[in-house]
Amino acid sequence: MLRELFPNVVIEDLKVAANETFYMTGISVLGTLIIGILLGLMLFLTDRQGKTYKILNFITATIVNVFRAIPFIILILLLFPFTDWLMGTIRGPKAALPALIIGAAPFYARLVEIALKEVDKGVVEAARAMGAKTRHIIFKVLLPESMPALISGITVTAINLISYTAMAGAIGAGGLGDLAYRKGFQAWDFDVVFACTILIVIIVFIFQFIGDFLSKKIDKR
Amino acid sequence: MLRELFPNVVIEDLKVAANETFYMTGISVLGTLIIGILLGLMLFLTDRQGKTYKILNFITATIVNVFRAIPFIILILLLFPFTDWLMGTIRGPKAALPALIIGAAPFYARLVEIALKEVDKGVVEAARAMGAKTRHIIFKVLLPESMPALISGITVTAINLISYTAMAGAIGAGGLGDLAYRKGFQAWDFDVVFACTILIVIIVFIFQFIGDFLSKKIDKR
Amino acid sequence: ACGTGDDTQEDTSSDENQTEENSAEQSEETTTITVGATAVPHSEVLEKAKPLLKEKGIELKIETYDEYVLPNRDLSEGRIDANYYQHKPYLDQQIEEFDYDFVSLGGIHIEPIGVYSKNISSVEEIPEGTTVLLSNSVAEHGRILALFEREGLISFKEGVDPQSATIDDIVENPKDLEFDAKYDPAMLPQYYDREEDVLVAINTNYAIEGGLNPTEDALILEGSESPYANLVVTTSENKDNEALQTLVEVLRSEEIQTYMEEEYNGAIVPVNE
Amino acid sequence: MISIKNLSKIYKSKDKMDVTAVDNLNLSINKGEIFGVIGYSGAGKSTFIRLLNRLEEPTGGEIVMDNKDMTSLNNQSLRNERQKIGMIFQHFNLLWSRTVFDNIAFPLEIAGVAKDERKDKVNELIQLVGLTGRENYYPSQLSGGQKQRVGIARALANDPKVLLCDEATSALDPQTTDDILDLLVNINRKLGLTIIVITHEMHVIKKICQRVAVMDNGKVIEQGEVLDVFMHPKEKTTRRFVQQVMGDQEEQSPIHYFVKNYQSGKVLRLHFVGETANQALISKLVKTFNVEINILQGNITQTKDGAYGTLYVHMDGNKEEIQNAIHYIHQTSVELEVEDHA
Amino acid sequence: MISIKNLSKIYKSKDKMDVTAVDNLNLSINKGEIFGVIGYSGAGKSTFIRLLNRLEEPTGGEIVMDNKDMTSLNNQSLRNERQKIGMIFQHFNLLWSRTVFDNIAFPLEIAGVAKDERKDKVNELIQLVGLTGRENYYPSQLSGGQKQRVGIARALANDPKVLLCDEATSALDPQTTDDILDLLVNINRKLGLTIIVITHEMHVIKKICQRVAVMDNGKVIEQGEVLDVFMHPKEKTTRRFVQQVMGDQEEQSPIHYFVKNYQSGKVLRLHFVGETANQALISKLVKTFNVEINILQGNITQTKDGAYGTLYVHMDGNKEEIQNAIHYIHQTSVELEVEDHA
Ligand SMILES: Nc1ncnc2c1ncn2[C@@H]1O[C@H](COP(=O)(O)OP(=O)(O)OP(=O)(O)O)[C@@H](O)[C@H]1O
Ligand SMILES: Nc1ncnc2c1ncn2[C@@H]1O[C@H](COP(=O)(O)OP(=O)(O)OP(=O)(O)O)[C@@H](O)[C@H]1O
Ligand SMILES: [Mg+2]
Ligand SMILES: [Mg+2]
Repeated sequence: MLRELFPNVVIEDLKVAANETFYMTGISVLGTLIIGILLGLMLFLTDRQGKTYKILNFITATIVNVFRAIPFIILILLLFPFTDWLMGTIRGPKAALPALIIGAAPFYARLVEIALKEVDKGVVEAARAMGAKTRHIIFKVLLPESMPALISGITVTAINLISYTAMAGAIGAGGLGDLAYRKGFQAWDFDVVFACTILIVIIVFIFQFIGDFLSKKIDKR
Repeated sequence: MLRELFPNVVIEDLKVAANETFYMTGISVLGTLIIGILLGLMLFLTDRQGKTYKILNFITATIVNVFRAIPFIILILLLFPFTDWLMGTIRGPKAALPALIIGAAPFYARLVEIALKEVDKGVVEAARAMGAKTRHIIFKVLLPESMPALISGITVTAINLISYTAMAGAIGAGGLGDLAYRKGFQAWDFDVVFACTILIVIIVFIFQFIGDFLSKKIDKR
Repeated sequence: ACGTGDDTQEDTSSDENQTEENSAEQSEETTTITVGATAVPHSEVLEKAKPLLKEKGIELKIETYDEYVLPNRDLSEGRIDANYYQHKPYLDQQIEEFDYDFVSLGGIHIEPIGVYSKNISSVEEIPEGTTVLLSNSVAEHGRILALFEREGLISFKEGVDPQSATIDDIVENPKDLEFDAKYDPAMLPQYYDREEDVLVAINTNYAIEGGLNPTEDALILEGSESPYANLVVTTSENKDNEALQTLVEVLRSEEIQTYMEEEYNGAIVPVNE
Repeated sequence: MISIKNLSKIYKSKDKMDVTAVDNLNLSINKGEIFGVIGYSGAGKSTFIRLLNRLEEPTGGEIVMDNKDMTSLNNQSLRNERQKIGMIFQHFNLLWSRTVFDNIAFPLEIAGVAKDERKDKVNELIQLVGLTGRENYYPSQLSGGQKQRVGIARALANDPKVLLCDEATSALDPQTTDDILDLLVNINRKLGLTIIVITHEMHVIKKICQRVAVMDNGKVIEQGEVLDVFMHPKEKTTRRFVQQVMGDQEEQSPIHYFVKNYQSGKVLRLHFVGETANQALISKLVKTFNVEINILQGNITQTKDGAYGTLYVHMDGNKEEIQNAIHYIHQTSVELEVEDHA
Repeated sequence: MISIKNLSKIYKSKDKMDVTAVDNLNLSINKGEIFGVIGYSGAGKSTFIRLLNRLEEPTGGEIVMDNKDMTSLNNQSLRNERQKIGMIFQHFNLLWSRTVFDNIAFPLEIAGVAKDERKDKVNELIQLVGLTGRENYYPSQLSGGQKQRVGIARALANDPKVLLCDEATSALDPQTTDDILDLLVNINRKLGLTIIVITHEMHVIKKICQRVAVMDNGKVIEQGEVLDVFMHPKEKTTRRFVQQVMGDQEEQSPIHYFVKNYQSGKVLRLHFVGETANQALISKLVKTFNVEINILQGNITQTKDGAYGTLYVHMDGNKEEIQNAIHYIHQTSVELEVEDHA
């Protein structure tokens, strides 16, 4: 039955591609999480009066905006020396990671910034009144209090990263998106496109489900 | 001077491409705004106990997830019949709009959902205690009270759309990203890549500036 | 006799637009033809031909594509009048796959594909287990593999036409070459630049853009025997279209041929049949 | 008007004990009455009032308001009913995105009141709660009391039939509190509004309520006419609240304290229950019997139904005279407690 | 301890009038004292207290706390100072993401207290504010008063030198209020803690404060020993607050009311200023002069420094006798106001 519906689908290909997608998204989500939160905190914390703050804010905003502005394929290219140095290869799923992370982190940084802005000013103030250091405010107030939005944000970003991995196909990173394009679209075999899309949808659902679950569980408001 | 730094850049090309980028992003931001808010509201409002709600929520979530799952290039392709019917063409910037909007709206819908979740339960309750209809709660409470986050969200999405337009180059939509790829990257003329990237950065900054300004201005907390 | 493919297309809704557009231009007594092409060198060559065609009362519109599926599709649906980007084997494969009713109006140039490497300077020196990077364009794979076969590096299953062979058709591979065919064609010169111990099969247009001179730098280069002349293709209904005939004539003219040779350092070989 | 039967609300919790916030509560509130609910923090007052307009779904029981069974209303009818119920929230729940003016106009917009009419009404209310000049401020620019006043104005905007007040004045200074309470009494009289007042401030109850219920642990442990409850508080909780408005003498200086300080005579606790005749008691005692009376501590106040209050006095003199005086007091309606010095 | 000079805070606004929330305020607060600040809603009390730990940057003026100029501290020193200042917020400001336990532990974490020690301390505090059994609840599961108690426990966690209380008890019932106030007095005595109490409830001031300042419109309009202010309120605002704790007699039944009700005699307002000698006054009057005295209304209470309060009495009898009695009263320290019947 399946064979008839998907005559051109090679199960092995799908497995490999799904693995690649998982690998790339999984690791780059982690990287994006860390760098995105760092950048987002920078954006949020430097957004106030004072010359030093203004300058820092401008620098962070510039970094974030520039990396979001560069078309992904060109970003991959620009990062080649860096990728080579860091990952020891500029081909395949591993080589896609720096570009994926650097492409997604500025984006997540903005979501982090939005989430942090929603934290009740009152509790930040309460912490300040207790003599909290910025470190305390970050780790004990800002991050925990914005956690549901941070989690929803990384969920959104993770799903975005899945689309990015499709573009990372250009450097042989593979993945389901690339498989859909190469073996499906190019060969005009839409059963392959369809199979890949279904798998991606499933992955998206899994991500979304985990994200929703965590975000809801953690929300004690 | 500029001529020396950018020997391969054709000003006219840049102008056209910038226009295309503006056109595509501008219109698709509008479309995304409307559809995204609709979907986001659906996601938010159906997220509660009750069988009908559960079903509606599942349907909306599926729509949102599926459209986010399909690789953009394949989405463009799948939408050809629809695009043709709606826009009367399947080439050029105009033809890119449906795919851009349908690609970005589910994404924005998630951001809308996150923003709505941050609205103080107390005020929603106050409105309910006044006998507000869902319509009132949406237009008089949820949307206004989440406005800063909605604006920041559409800013993020708009900037994402700029990257999407680069991919829309596949159907001759043009735009700066496409110009950078075709006339810059493919033709190994990195001055063109650079010029395009600068322009995109500028556009990104403009979007971000407008977004930040509005979001800050509207935030009376 | 406006010279467009419109009259052959009744079943696509975009027809109407096309017709309107053209009838508007008709009144100025010029004929407009829309030709789809990939960026380099096809678009550039067409660009060069524009003024020459204008002299003959033909307005040439160039539609540039990034990939290789849509130009044929658009042609079959009448969105363009002709395309100029593909070679015979690809055209045949496409016709077979999609039942296109296309004809070639003639070849214009050959872009000899080449295999390059920074460190490996001759076929004999290719070490065992070397990786070969190919573009992700499935249609090109046979053409490249045929070169490897020609050099005796691999051989195919019996009965397989080298030009349409796939990696899976390889039976003998004494040097244990590892074919990796997942890369964006425009990326390949980058790999040539950065990965010194691999073989990279680069389409000539990208090789040129990447600063390579195929005749000098290629380890293996396609000869003039190649069936891969780039064709001007149109639908069979349109094959007698005068404007398109003129286009082919102009593209084969002295002026354009000289342009191709000079502009592309002889790495693009003009053809005449 | 409002009749509540066996109402209960249990907050279920997976990992913690369930909390029975409202426990089998029965109550009936008359039309046009101002009904007070007092109780300690966590007694379930807020939960109770939120059950009334079904902001919280009851776990069990029945609420009949104006002959309508609130617990079985469909959505549309519930909305209609709610438009007739104003509510003042303990935590204000103002929309930060709206100015003072627009916050107050909010329920009017929901009820579909025309713009001009809305404007007049809102301006009237702004004046009423003393926020003139602050119309265009946002909640974040207001003090706590100012926010509460916006909340009050908002609750009144729709000329509701029932007004639910959850600690409406606890963030307010006495002057503003009085103004608001006067306002509540006024509209109660003028419009026959039924008001349910939740508070922990007994003087609010005293000042405006006709009847009061005392909640403890989700239950109504005592209820009745305010004066009755004041005069004869049965439960310890109630007594504690009554003390609040009568001054916290017993707390600070219980009768034992006085007793210890006097070597001779007796310390008496005189409880006046609202009859003017008794006001001359002390004078009469001093004149009639050969005793001396020191007023130690006490509070006499006037309610609608007459004066009442408690006085601690020290009565000194010849033992027999004191006995006679006490005997005399027993014949009046003044309640007496005698504490010998130990 | 704390000396405040010319402190002012102006909220600037582009499109609206500037608000001078604190206006050239001068005040000095002694070490170990419990200092009260009262004032109407919007008087600037919260702003004032927030200026003290620089949650709000002053527009002008100087705050010297413990010999440190708060206004010129650098960030590090400001943080250190703040760890010694506990603060209870009007709106609780609890972290919703933390349980009751963890909310209270929060300042201890910041101060770097070890885990075991933290646990003991927090449990002690939970018991103190009566939240035992609620340790693992989240703020959203608590009633208003319970939230406030968490806020109080949190403010005390760090054994602060100075405690700033912004309406710490206004969401609480009288029993809890008393418990909390007792607690404050206790730690004030034991640890020599300086406490600044902002409230609109005069009985809080009365119960625990040594000195009080009355704020109006951003200014201190009156200040002094609590008893002094109680006895001789100069400003109208102050009088209004004093009435609150003395019962709202004047409001409800002003002296004119009594005057009208009596055809003969005089209505006297006797103000006792805290000397036990005067407690027998009425008894003495009745005995010495041929007059009859009815106690109409009043409140006598005891502070640390003695009893004080007001009684309205009706004195009837022969005109001359009344005159003599009045003359006698003038010789005591009891303050007298005479109101002839109109
Ligand atoms: N951010 C602000 N912008 C403008 N005005 C403000 C701001 N914060 C406070 N105000 C104004 O400053 C004045 C003093 O406010 P404050 O909060 O200090 O009053 P308060 O005495 O604490 O009153 P309450 O007893 O009602 O809490 C008020 O009139 C208020 O409207
Ligand atoms: N969502 C909830 N989940 C669990 N317990 C809750 C929840 N809401 C309230 N409670 C509990 O129900 C009880 C009653 O709360 P309620 O808010 O009705 O008290 P209250 O009488 O209004 O007190 P206060 O005077 O302090 O406002 C409290 O013990 C509280 O902890
Ligand atoms: Mg409550
Ligand atoms: Mg305040």
